[in-house]
Amino acid sequence: METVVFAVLNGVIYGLLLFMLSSGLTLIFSMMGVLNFAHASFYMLGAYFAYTLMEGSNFWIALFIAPVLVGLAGMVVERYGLRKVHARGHVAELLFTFGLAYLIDEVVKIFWGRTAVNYKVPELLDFPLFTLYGAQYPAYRIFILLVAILMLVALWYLLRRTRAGLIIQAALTHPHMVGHLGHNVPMIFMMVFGAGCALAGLAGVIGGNYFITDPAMAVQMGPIVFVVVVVGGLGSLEGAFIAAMIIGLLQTSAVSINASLADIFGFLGLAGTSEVGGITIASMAPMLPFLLLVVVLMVRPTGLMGDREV
Amino acid sequence: MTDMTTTYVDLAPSRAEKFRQRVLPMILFALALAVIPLFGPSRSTLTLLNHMGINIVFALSFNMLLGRAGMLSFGHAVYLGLGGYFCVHVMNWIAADTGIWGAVPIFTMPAFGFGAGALAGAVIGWPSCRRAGTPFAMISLGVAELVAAAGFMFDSLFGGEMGISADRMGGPEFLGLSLGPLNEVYWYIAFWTFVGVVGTYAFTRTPLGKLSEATRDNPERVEFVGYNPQRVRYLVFIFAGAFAGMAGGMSAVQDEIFTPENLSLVPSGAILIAAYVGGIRYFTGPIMGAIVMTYMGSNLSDYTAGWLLYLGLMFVGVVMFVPDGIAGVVYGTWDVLRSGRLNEVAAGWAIRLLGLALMAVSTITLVEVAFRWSDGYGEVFEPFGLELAHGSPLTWVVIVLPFVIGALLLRRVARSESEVTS
Amino acid sequence: MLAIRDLHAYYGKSHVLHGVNMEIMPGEVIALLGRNGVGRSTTAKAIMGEVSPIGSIRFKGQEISGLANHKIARLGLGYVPESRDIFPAMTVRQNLLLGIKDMRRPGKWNIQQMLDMFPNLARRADNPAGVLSGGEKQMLTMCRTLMGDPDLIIIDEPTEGLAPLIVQQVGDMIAEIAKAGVSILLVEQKLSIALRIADRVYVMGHGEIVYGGTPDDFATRDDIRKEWLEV
Amino acid sequence: DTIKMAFIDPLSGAMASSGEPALQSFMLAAEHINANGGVNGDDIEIVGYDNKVSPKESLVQLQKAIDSGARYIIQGNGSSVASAIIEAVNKHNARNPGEEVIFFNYAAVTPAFTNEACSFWHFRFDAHTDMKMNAITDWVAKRDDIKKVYIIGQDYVHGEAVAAAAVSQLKEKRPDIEIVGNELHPLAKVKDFTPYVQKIISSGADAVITGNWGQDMTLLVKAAADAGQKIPYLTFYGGSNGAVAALGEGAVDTLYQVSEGVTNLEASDEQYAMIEEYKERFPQYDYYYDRAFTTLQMFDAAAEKAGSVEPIAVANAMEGLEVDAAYGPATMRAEDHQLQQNLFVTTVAKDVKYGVDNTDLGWRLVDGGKISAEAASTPTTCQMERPE
Amino acid sequence: MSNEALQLIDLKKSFGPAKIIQGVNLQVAKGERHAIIGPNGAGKSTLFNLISGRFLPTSGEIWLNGDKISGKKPFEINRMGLSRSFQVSNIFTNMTVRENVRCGVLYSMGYGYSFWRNIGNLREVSEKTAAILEDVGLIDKAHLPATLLPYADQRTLEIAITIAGGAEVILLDEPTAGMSHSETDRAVALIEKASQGKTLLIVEHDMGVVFNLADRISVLVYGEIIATGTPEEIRGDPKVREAYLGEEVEEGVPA
Ligand SMILES: Nc1ncnc2c1ncn2[C@@H]1O[C@H](COP(=O)(O)OP(=O)(O)OP(=O)(O)O)[C@@H](O)[C@H]1O
Ligand SMILES: Nc1ncnc2c1ncn2[C@@H]1O[C@H](COP(=O)(O)OP(=O)(O)OP(=O)(O)O)[C@@H](O)[C@H]1O
Ligand SMILES: CC(C)C[C@H](N)C(=O)O
Ligand SMILES: [Mg+2]
Ligand SMILES: [Mg+2]
Repeated sequence: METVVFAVLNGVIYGLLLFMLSSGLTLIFSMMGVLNFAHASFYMLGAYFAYTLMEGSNFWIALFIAPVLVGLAGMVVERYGLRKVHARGHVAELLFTFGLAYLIDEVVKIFWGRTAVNYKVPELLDFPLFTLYGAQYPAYRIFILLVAILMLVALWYLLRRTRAGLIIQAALTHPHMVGHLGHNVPMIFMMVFGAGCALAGLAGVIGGNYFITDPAMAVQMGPIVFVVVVVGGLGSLEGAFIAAMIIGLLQTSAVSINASLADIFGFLGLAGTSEVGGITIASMAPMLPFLLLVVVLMVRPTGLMGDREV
Repeated sequence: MTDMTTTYVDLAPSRAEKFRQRVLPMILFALALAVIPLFGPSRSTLTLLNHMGINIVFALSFNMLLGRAGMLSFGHAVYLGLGGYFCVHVMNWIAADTGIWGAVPIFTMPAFGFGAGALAGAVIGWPSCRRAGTPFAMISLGVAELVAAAGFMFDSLFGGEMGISADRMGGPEFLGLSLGPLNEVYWYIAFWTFVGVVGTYAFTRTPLGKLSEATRDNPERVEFVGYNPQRVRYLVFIFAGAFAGMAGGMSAVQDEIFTPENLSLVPSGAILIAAYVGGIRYFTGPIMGAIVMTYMGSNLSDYTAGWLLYLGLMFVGVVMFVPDGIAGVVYGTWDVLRSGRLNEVAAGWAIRLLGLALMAVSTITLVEVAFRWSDGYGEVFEPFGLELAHGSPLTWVVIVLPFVIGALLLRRVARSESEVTS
Repeated sequence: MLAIRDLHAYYGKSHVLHGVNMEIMPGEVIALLGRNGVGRSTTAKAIMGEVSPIGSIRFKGQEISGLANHKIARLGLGYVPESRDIFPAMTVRQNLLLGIKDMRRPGKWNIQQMLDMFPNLARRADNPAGVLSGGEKQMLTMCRTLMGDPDLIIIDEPTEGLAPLIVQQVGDMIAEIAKAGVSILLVEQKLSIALRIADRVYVMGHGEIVYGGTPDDFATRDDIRKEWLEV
Repeated sequence: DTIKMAFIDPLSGAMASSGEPALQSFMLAAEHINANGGVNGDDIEIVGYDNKVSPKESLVQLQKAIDSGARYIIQGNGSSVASAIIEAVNKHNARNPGEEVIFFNYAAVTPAFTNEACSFWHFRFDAHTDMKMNAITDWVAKRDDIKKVYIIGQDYVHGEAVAAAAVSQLKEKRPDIEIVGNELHPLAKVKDFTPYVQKIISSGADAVITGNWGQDMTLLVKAAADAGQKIPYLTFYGGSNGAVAALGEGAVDTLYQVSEGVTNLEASDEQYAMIEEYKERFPQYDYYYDRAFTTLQMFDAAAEKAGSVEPIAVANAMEGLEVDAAYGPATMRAEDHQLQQNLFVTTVAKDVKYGVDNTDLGWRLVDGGKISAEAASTPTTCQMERPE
Repeated sequence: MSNEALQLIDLKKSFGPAKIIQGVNLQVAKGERHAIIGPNGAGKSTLFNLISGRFLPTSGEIWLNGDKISGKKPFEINRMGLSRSFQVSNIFTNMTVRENVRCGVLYSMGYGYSFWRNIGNLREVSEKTAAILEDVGLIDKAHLPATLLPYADQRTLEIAITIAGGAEVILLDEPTAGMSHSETDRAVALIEKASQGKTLLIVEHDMGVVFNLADRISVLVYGEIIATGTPEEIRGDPKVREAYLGEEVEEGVPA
């Protein structure tokens, strides 16, 4: 029982963080068709900016300023980089962001060193909220939960309920027509990219101290964010949310399971002493999301909730 | 008088032309490979050359996918890795002298890698080649992560963190090569690099090779001339896997170890960069890319801590401004030289070169100063006796001024050129 | 209002417009005629910045060639493309909403007026635009363009592929718009409509204007019709 | 002349916090030796090569190091890497007679390297897993309140060796103890240990044994602290950068480590001066790798004894050599090239001379925590092949 | 029965709720040149897409030379002897003209997915390719990349690829769209020659071409064939005049 409760609690928190990270990518990917490989790098920037801002001010200021800074960085990247390669198609865009990820990694190392920085949870939130089955539950995780839900609602509102959201959506399929109606499409794209990056930055501010802020954080989160977005389905915020949750729960609960493959498939004659039988579910946790990705793409190329092929 | 037996216009290039365009470069390439040892390369040079050979074959196999068939793979290292792993196992069987293995020369490893890579391509390609475009790219990414993760789980196959090592000095000698010292390994690598280059080139000349290009350009139309584009992609994928596996076999002998990281996204990304920087639209592009990137990857780090940053900058620069890569520049220059238009463009080129050089000066200064500042050891960047501390105004002059001038020069050339063409 | 001088345009290497000259006065309705593929749509696209124009295009005295398409639109040029490009997933009302350039400065048309003018649309106001019939889509595109308060509308083949009855309706609507003082450049093939509402007629052939005159004059020019319009 | 020594370890990425302080320790040690006249008059130069804890990358770096003239290789972070280097060095020396290189292993503790897989070219300056585990299990054996033990480690040779040693030694010394968990997690990839800690909590363990190091150590105790867990963590590398800071006061009497010495042990004034100099030079880290200093001290002594800095001569001279290290005598056993030295079980306490991680908490010897070199020693199965 | 090259039986196609093809029945005899005309959006291209396997019919059957082809993949249908062109040029843009045509030739000459032969040594393939280029008049431009061709030549290349495989049944979708008078005449001559002894199904808006070329004409309006007959019959059919040709008659009479 307690295993289940903890697995769910942790899975949900991890899932929400994944969602925060991937919502920005969903936004960019679905609005502009750009597969932003550097997305996790903007997540990293968020964490580092917050760390630096916290030295001079406090967490709450960083929580607002850092994502804005990351968003501005994203806008600059769009304006002077992406826009130039846009005409040459999605592969060029993708490669551009691929290279950008390398660059951001290196620049981060210059400014903040090659090892982890001590970016800490704010003291105000650094207390155990309640105790469950003998383990304390830190308040910060509930804070993550709240921010993520807030973000989901705000994004959903922005996309579905405002005219700006309508323009963005129309611009994806009919960029020229939207331009002829007098809307500045390049500008919109720049804003969308900036907003997406800012969301990644926000996830960085919040995730950086929950996990660890080091130059490897981008590389480690990068692929999994793609999994979330693609599995969820292109352009589908709901899909990204569901996929993030599934992956969060899947990975966390896999770690909590003590069984090995032999225990599960034992009746098929798989011996615990064989190598395959000896593999534990817990050790399979890192590969589960990718298994999910491959299976989903093969069965449903539109993703769980998407309406377009990736 | 015209030859009456020819009832059609022979469009194929003449014999002489064929020789000049196809055979001659291969002969020159073989010659170059054969001549290099005469310079008495040091051990480090030999290591570098061997890695270049491996990466040339690897990059060419990658480009069978991206450049030729338009399939962007983020997991091509999987096939090099699986081919290489298989060869490492074979080398250990040879060393153990079990069954017939004792009679197999280590020299033949790339052939085994070729087979293993093809098999891996056939198995993994079956599901993944059913999709093209971005779904294919994403699947390849997922597969790479999956295989790499599996690499850490199945110790008896992949050796876990430690990987699996082998000794290249087992089995019967072939062509008198013990493969112990590096200069003997060089001959081995040179031989197989040549085989790889000829093989991948020959592939482009086959009906399937041509069809893969057609499928890249217009998969839909291919269906209406009788081909199944999925089938075309799948077959190309198997061949790309096979040649990657061959590179794996070369690497197994050179490095004598394979670890699960060999299967991961990192080497896959590196070869993508190498091929792209070299120029994916040209057959020789990946070769140039592999040579340049291998050199930079292994030697640049000796000169500067910022080598990764330089690589990143170079890649982004190529993506943004030189989409045809190094090969594009080389061929473009060559065309101009040959057609004797050098004097027309010389001025523009000179200005452009100057602009680029100025921008490079300022970028290098910035990076070097930044890295020294970041190290915190108080070291100062001192090019040509100039003292450029991060705090000194001179430093910032050297960073800002050339950049601005260079950018202005480049813009001017770009503008005047676009006027000429319109 | 609009003055085009020596306009050229290319698709890649193929040269489509070979020096187009034309003028539109305020309040005028101009019909641009010509056979399939002579470059009428391309002219419209060049004006709107969809294909890059070479030459001079002045709108209200300002040079607009080379401007970004939203800037051209904001100067008061409306465009109804051949492909119509409604936003199918959005409702009719949302489509109209997107026609407004600046929410803070509403133009002389509002959504209610539009719906009043076209009961067909009013009935479908909250349906996704994708389910509309061809004629309704055409009306919607024109209304959407009007929401942006343009001074000149370029309409490309509004009646293409429409049933005769609807062709009639669309014709009436264009006449209505013209009455409200908006200039119109109508790219048409159907002579009946063009001649009914146009103040002046241009005929295009092989990327050039080969004739310009009033409908009455045009009616007398059998030679032009034979050479440039009939198949 | 300079004697080039190649230091091949992670200098970037998750495990750099382990590699960097070690490099700094070796550099400081080399500086001191050079300042005292060098090794037979030659200066030592330490050159760092970043291997990202990857065996394959290490071999590439090794090749580069050898090509650039290094005849001494230093490595420690990761037994998987060490194993690859041992093999590569063996091969290199066999293929290139006259250009032999020697491998100084300062931290890779898998027992095999000085047992079945021992090599003449390899010297280990850290006590190996079985030796360290002996110290830990002795301590556990004395604590009757410990009934359930959880073993967690990194999924590679080292983690496996730690688990195996813990299981077999506990069975021998305290058959009544139940091992309630024996888990391996991926090396340097886990970002959040919360699920693992929760598993430990629900297993009802009274103590945890772990061989984790680097980021894996820090994050593990961080997660334990977040969950409010307060049971002894018996570690090899509780001294990893940041671990004490993560636990804060909670580290007192919960975090234990076994090592060849800690800064708060009784020592000479020169040693205290060295500790302070280190902190001043590298404020980001604490003096931790005492064996780095021992390694170079021993090299210096061996070179002097051999009258040469040639690898084979130095290696021969090093066999059986004894030096006075900071925390007691250290002898290089000739049969297996395993350094024999005192071990200390320490825990975190408040009132100490040197705090770590910029806190006032530091490492203090537990009662009866000193294990003499003889007691720590284990027999070897090494059959060493020596060059003639 | 086997005299029918192509037979459509109650063919229907819907996209979601939109019924685009609503029960088309059509027989095209071997060797016949059959034209399909109709207003924009009537479903002509859709019909071609159904026949050539690009779309799956919602219901109904398609038979080619006595074999059922509905439900088969485009490449299977092509191998059974049916080839089509596209309304929008659909060529291999990065390859040369010669390579384009060669792609059309290869499969039919038995070099499917061959990867053990040097394409340059396939003499028959080169001959056939050259012959086709000669026929369509692109031989001088054989070594140009296809993108660099002028528009009309691209349309010609489109036809060349279509006929290259030697299919017995050829579908051409508005082959002369966008061509000038003289270009159109050349194209018509080419089509005439290429369809010699073959079955041709053609969609055209240019009535000159249609009446010139076709043995029989079908008129498609809103997804239904409202009339089929010889050019004379069609010209005289009041229904057709009303639905399609009508405007032409009206044309020239100012309102
Ligand atoms: N995107 C394009 N790429 C290449 N050529 C094009 C493109 N669009 C149009 N063309 C060609 O340019 C020429 C002019 O096209 P345009 O669309 O302006 O003709 P139009 O007079 O409007 O005829 P239509 O009745 O077809 O609308 C035609 O030959 C057409 O085929
Ligand atoms: N994939 C699709 N999804 C939805 N509707 C479609 C699709 N393809 C075609 N249609 C619709 O089917 C109708 C018929 O299109 P089709 O292209 O067959 O017309 P056509 O007769 O060839 O016209 P044209 O003479 O203009 O080429 C059009 O209304 C079109 O919008
Ligand atoms: C750096 C060390 C902690 C390495 C570890 N002891 C190992 O053997 O792998
Ligand atoms: Mg048009
Ligand atoms: Mg059509």
